[in-house]
Amino acid sequence: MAGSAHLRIVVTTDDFDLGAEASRLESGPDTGAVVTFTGRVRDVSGGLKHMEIEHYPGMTERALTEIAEKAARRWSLSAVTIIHRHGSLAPGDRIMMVATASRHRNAAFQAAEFLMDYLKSRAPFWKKEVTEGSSEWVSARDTDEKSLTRW
Amino acid sequence: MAGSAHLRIVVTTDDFDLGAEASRLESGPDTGAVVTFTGRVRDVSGGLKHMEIEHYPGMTERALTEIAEKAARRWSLSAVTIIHRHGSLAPGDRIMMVATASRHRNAAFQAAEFLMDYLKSRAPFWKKEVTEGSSEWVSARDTDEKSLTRW
Amino acid sequence: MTVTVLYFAWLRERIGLGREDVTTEAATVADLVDELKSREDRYAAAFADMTTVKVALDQELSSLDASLAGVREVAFFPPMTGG
Amino acid sequence: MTVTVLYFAWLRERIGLGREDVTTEAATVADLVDELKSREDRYAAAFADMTTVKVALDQELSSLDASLAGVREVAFFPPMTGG
Repeated sequence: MAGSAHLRIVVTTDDFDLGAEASRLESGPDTGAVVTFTGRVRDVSGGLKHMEIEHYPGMTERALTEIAEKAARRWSLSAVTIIHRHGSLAPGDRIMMVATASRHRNAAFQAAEFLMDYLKSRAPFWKKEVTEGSSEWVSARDTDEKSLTRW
Repeated sequence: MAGSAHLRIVVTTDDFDLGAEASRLESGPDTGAVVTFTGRVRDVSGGLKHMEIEHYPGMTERALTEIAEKAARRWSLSAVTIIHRHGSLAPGDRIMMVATASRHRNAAFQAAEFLMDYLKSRAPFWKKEVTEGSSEWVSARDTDEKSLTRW
Repeated sequence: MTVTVLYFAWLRERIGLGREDVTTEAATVADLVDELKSREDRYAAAFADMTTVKVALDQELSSLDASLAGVREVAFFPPMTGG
Repeated sequence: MTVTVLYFAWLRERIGLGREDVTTEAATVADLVDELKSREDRYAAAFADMTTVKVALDQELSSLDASLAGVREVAFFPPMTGG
């Protein structure tokens, strides 16, 4: 069980409002700490036209919910939010965010890092970088899988 | 030197807009990760009327700037924001925030935790909890000083 | 039995489709992969290096040696790159 | 020499003021504390347990044994509780 944590999982093509999302977690007298992480499309080598994000509808929502529940069992959290976009995104666009709320800062920070580590190698998303005249699927990094071992 | 990181230090009695503050850090093609931490007034024992936050004008701004520069020397950051309120705050009010922007998530997370750890025991703020009929200065926790040793 | 087979990312592109129903007697995921590879070159090409292919059974991550008994949906995809 | 002395939080409350100019020949912070304590009970009470008092010289954290030479602003306060 995930205790009394409020979980919010959103998979969408739309952009999100970080301030509004963070405000949702700022409720109740006992939430002292809110941590957010936002990931954006980087144009690493220059010339990126857009990024296409494919996902596995159905499994994506299940995987994200499982990851959020896992975090809520492990730390004392009042709320967990995971939002991940798919479709076609431009350089600089927001890709995804996680947010965690807790009494104390350490739980909120650790849970947010945990969510990111699991999300990177357990949630079925695939990124493709499209440049002028070519496109390439982003390779998974070994370090992403390895970063799970710390939890 | 703090490299090319953009530092924003604000000490104010006013509330802040987390979404707008985070948006300031989302600039440039190479910022892939933005982490924010927001601290709020908790009503731990019930009956809190308000929290008064005193600070040392002049030294506060210096200390926060030094802490931000220290983080920007240690990690590759495109921007660091620290906002801390003083004056009289109600339960649930935002007290402060830090935000960090970097290429990768690990640098952004670590720098944000570093800022919080240093800010807790190196920035001249003092909190007083005011309840019906009494008031008490918040005691510093030994763990706050100890948490600096990890950096 | 008939299972729905899904392909994502470059597996989808190499095979040329994202979803198909497959009638098979394969006992394990590995058996199903062998059967698909023997069908057409595009499958053989997509499944040439199975160290870069992950599998989910009914939307849960699984492995090549897993049984297909009772499974309705099999998905093949490269390592995930979300976040 | 004359230094500006600042008090914060419960030190300010116990001493009953936040700021004063002090003319002193004290060589170190500890000497200045002793001088203040000998002045009036409220200072003696405020500085009774120096393990709970921190000091900044010209807005930089310092220590009791630090020299006051050239210093213009001395601040006394409890451990910080921001964040």
